[in-house]
Amino acid sequence: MWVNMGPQHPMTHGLWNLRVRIEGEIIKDVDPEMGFLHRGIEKISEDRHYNEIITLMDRTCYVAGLSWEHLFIIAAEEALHIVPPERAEYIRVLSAELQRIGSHLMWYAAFVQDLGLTTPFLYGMRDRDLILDLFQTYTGGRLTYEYMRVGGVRNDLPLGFTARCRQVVDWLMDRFVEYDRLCLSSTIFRERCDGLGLLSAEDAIAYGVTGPMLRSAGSRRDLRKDRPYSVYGQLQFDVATANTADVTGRYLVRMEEMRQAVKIIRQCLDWLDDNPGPVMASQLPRWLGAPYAPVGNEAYLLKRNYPTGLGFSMVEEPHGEAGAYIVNDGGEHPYRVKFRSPVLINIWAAKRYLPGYRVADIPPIMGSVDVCVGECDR
Amino acid sequence: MSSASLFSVSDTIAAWLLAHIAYVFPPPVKGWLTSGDVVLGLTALIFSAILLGASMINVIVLIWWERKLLGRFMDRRGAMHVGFAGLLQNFADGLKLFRKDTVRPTQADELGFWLSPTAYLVTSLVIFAILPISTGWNGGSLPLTLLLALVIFSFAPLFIFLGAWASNNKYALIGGMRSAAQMIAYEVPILLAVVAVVVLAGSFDLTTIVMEQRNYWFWAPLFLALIVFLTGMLAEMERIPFDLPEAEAELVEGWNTEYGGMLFAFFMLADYVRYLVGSILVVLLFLGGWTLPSYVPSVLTSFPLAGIVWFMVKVYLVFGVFVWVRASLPRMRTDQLLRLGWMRMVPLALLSVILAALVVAAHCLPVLGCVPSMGG
Amino acid sequence: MKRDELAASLTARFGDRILGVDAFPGLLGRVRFDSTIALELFRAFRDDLKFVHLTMVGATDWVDHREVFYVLWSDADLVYVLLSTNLPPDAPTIASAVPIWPSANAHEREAWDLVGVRFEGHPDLRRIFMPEGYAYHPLLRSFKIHEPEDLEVKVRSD
Amino acid sequence: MAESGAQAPAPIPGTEQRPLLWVTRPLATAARQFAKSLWRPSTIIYPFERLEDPKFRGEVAVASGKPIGVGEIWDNYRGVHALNINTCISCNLCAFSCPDVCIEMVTVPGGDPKHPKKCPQIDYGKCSFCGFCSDACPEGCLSMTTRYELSVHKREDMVYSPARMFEVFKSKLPMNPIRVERPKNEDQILLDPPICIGCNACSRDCPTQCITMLDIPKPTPKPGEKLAKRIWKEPVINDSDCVRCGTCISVCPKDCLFWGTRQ
Amino acid sequence: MSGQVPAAPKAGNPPAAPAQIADMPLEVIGQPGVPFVEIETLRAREFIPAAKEALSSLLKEQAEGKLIRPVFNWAGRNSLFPLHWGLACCAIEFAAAFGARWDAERFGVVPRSSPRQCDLLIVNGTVTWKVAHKLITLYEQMPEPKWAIAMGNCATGGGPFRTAYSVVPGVDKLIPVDVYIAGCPPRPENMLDGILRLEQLIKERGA
Repeated sequence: MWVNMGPQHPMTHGLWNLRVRIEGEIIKDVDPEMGFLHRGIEKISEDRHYNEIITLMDRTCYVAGLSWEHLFIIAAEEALHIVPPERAEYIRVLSAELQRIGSHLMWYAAFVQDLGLTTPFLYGMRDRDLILDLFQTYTGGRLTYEYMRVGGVRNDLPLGFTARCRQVVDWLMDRFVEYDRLCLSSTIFRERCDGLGLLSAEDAIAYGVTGPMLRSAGSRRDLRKDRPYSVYGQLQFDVATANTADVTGRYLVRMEEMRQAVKIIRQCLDWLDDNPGPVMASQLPRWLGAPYAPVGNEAYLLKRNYPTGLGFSMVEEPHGEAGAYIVNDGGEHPYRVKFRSPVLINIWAAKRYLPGYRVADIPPIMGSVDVCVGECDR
Repeated sequence: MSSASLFSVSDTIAAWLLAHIAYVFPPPVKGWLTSGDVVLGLTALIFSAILLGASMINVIVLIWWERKLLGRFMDRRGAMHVGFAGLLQNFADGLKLFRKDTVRPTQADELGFWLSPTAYLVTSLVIFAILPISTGWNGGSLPLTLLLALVIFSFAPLFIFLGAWASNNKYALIGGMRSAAQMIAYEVPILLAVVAVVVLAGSFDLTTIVMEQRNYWFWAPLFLALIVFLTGMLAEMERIPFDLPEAEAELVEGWNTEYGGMLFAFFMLADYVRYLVGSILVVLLFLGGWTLPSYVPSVLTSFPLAGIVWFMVKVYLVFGVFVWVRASLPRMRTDQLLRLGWMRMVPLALLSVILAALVVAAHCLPVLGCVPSMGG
Repeated sequence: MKRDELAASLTARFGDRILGVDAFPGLLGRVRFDSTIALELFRAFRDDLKFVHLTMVGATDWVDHREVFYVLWSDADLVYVLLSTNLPPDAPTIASAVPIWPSANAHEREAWDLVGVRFEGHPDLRRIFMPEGYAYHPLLRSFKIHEPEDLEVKVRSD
Repeated sequence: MAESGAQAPAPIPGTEQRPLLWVTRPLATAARQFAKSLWRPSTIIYPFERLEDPKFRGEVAVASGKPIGVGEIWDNYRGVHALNINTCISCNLCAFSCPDVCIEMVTVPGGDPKHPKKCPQIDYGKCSFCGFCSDACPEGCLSMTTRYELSVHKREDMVYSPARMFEVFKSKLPMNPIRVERPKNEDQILLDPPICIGCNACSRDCPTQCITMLDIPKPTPKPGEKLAKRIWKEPVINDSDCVRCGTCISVCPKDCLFWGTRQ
Repeated sequence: MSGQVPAAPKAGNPPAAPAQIADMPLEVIGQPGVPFVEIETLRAREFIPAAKEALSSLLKEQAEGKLIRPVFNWAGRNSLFPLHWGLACCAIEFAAAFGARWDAERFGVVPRSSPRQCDLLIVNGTVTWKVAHKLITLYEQMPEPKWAIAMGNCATGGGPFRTAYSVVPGVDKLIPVDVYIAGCPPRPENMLDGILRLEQLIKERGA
């Protein structure tokens, strides 16, 4: 019997449909159906100036907007041959790591609610609001930031931000203990999660699964270590791994990643305190868009030499490895923008890790994938 | 303890009413109207009305209590803007649901779709007729009140399954099947735990069971039975660690997926009626009912209706425990739930029966001083 | 591994079917190859060069051809490499990489859906984002999105 | 078990907590939170309390009374625009910079009849609150305030006319204190002298009046050579006043003005 | 109480009374000479729809009164159950509004998962053409009285994506919308403000 779970289903946390073939309670086959939120972001990007695409990046992954801005910015700077100042890089890494905590808190809230435990949803959202407050302080937005620009970031951190940020992450460190008490210390939680959704490292690599799902299988693959982009090479942190390859393992990896993110954030804050400087590269062409108005017409296009280039970047996003590929054929707009969404592949690999379990196991297993449909469908 | 009882109050009201009504009628009718049978009939009616009204109000306050408590567990406030502290929120919900359109899916079975919510609510409400609230404040005093209450309590899966099947929805059907399986499985540990109480009290009559607790409440010797009974009640009431039939994450709303409007309100009300009944049973069986320990100063027990007040306080606190559990535990899976029921709860319940027997035996040993009233 | 070594080993094996190994910022290189040797090349990359991870499959619509590119990751060398091949625009067909890397499945469905590249041997080549039966491949350059003015709902306060 | 179960669940490294007596620890955690939030949960009673209120200004008392949170978050929030009509120079830069094409320049009273004054009108049904327009505004007259309540019954009410945004400006809401400084090394507007016909269009339409038409010497025609039919004037652009709005480029009939860097 | 429950006319009998009543305008029913239901023609199977019709028309008559209507209006506007459905970015702020800091449950707003139990559809995100008919189905599954809120710019007018090939430029092309909330995404306070505005609307216009 094929059962449709979605697109309006509390389990999906967004718009996608999981078609499940069940025999009794046992799952025999699954067929994820995506595309309900396909907004044509790659197509719209071909009609926009580079900095204007950033507004789309926030909405591509709405729980990790700054991570996706970072991804796009790295690729765009490569394609346009622009080097940002180092302080901007540090601010970007700080933002990306704060965003990682925010995204994982959102995941925690949604995942535990799937198990029927409603309290941590409230705790997770409450503590995520503190992160969003920090973002609002320096970017001006709660969920859609439009903060990074090609060649730097929009503005420097406001005064007193670093102290406040330290206060918040200290407070969050205590909350992580509380989360573990609510979940890991609960026999029912462990019975629901242990040994579910097993996906070995070999299978994960073959099926393209990345991020916490891969690391929970014992793999130490983390692009921040393996291929240090931005200033991650200068920061000290560990790769969070687990060796159970199941739902509990993914929970542990994400919790440990949040603690490591706090570690990175503290280092970034120390560096930022000591090293003032510019946050925007000089000599930027005005046709990039904001903060300049991209005033262009035919005359402007004809009398100007544009650089051409290809940009490619991979970023360890909270959900997995996200990629961007930009073709700059010498124009105001990119010729082609292609994104790799980790969530699309992670969901699609459900064909591998879902069959054999029961219907009641679908919410915890799919919850541990951390689905963000916006970036999956783009 | 007040000497008034619910029956005497309704009897007084009925007699007063009939006397005034009969005043305008000629003597033969007047005589018939004031005869004992008519008064008794009207008494029964008034009695039921009072009971129904009181229990409904309690149920609605119970919903409010849960929302507020749950809010505090979750670091938020819960309903607070409708009425004082949100007290009127649930009345608004009920009125709105009453006003709302009720849609029956075209494929649904008509009779079952309409019948099951009503029957579910009615059977749940019937239990109130035999539950003693305080001395004399119960409807019927039968020798087997406890068994009768539990029997009526276990009608529920029938109607839930009927409603789930009738609404012709995959999610609802799975929810209904889970509900039936779970309720039937947890009857056994509940009844065994009750057996322990009965062994200790020596009676199936709830009033007697409460009166037997005047020396000490039964939760102390029967702690195991209390745990088993609470767990079993959680499963019977389908509350959170065991709310598989309504598991939101996999079955949209469980067996009431297709129900809206007044029928949904019936289901909700009946659920909370069952929560109330479950809490009352816990209080009656293990927490001494309306009695208070003897060291409590008599000021606290001598005001009018003190029994009912203390009883309700206990009931709401017990329900608070249920809410606490809901706020801190995730949901189980069907197989784990059944395994917990059969492999953990049944042995524990058997153990508690043995414990109860030992306690009774200890009372009867001459060395320790036999207490005949313990029913051994 | 260096780009020269890669180029040498590939040329030794595939001859002139390897059209070139270019530099690419941040990557090991960009291998341009003839689409006829796709499967053998993929197999060589996975088995011999240990590029176990297929990261991205995409396609670009150029004026006179359609380019399909693959991004691979090597766990041993910690590098990315980009393979790219050109297909004729009227019948863009290439062998599917699913037998080599199962993760190509979703990527190739996406490339078929958006750019209209047909992958032969794909087990389940359906549209993934657009509804089944949609007539266009939206990321082709010939497909124009609406101008904002087309949709303008003229509303005006006061 | 799943067929993919290549690894059995191994004991997890000892960072985490093991279950203790079934469920006692989560129960205790919830009870602790209950005790903490009994008096004052971290809820903000929204219509009566607001995060931007002075009482929350210094610190937001979220998380059960423990004062933590972000203080002056509100000044930087990007909400409804405020427009100072008086200083607006109708340069169109906000409309150019809008990625969502939600700004339309509409005529407002106050301009001279030949050159009507145009100010931005924003449709909040399309605006994505990115702040690019206020970044681009050269005069600082368009900025974003902290007002966020924007729910309406009718779609038409979402369009904010210049007058309405001027009212927002007059209400003295906090506006974004963090402004992006104008770039110092921007492109300049250059002139292709042989093409110019001296038509005065650029100087006439320049919103900042920074273009002056200067006379140039009329060359003496060589015998047989025909002089171009033109006015013998050339625009000279005052760079310090120029806001780089490109109006001159777009009105130039001969495309003789272009962006570039002066050597 | 629409045509979901049609009373099948029996063969040989005149058309059953409930069907007639359903066709009559509401003002006619209940006037002298027009019976509610012709009891004689009722069979057991037809009783429930007929009783429902009679009850509902009675209720509507009563609701015209000065006393009942404000009460139901008060109840209706103070207990709005939105559908638990997340589309895109605004769904995150929708969830945040139910979080601890804003706690939309204070107003009696409790999200339900089944459209049968909802009376408010909050379209919180971009609606694509692929999901449009599902949105309409969900809206139609909700029983009357019902309202819809377009939350955020994508639902209001397509937002930044309205030029794309797959996006519905404004959800009011599919379903009637009562309140629009601007923002990209709107803050949780803004969403609560929208709900309060809807309550105001119900108070003014009636349920």
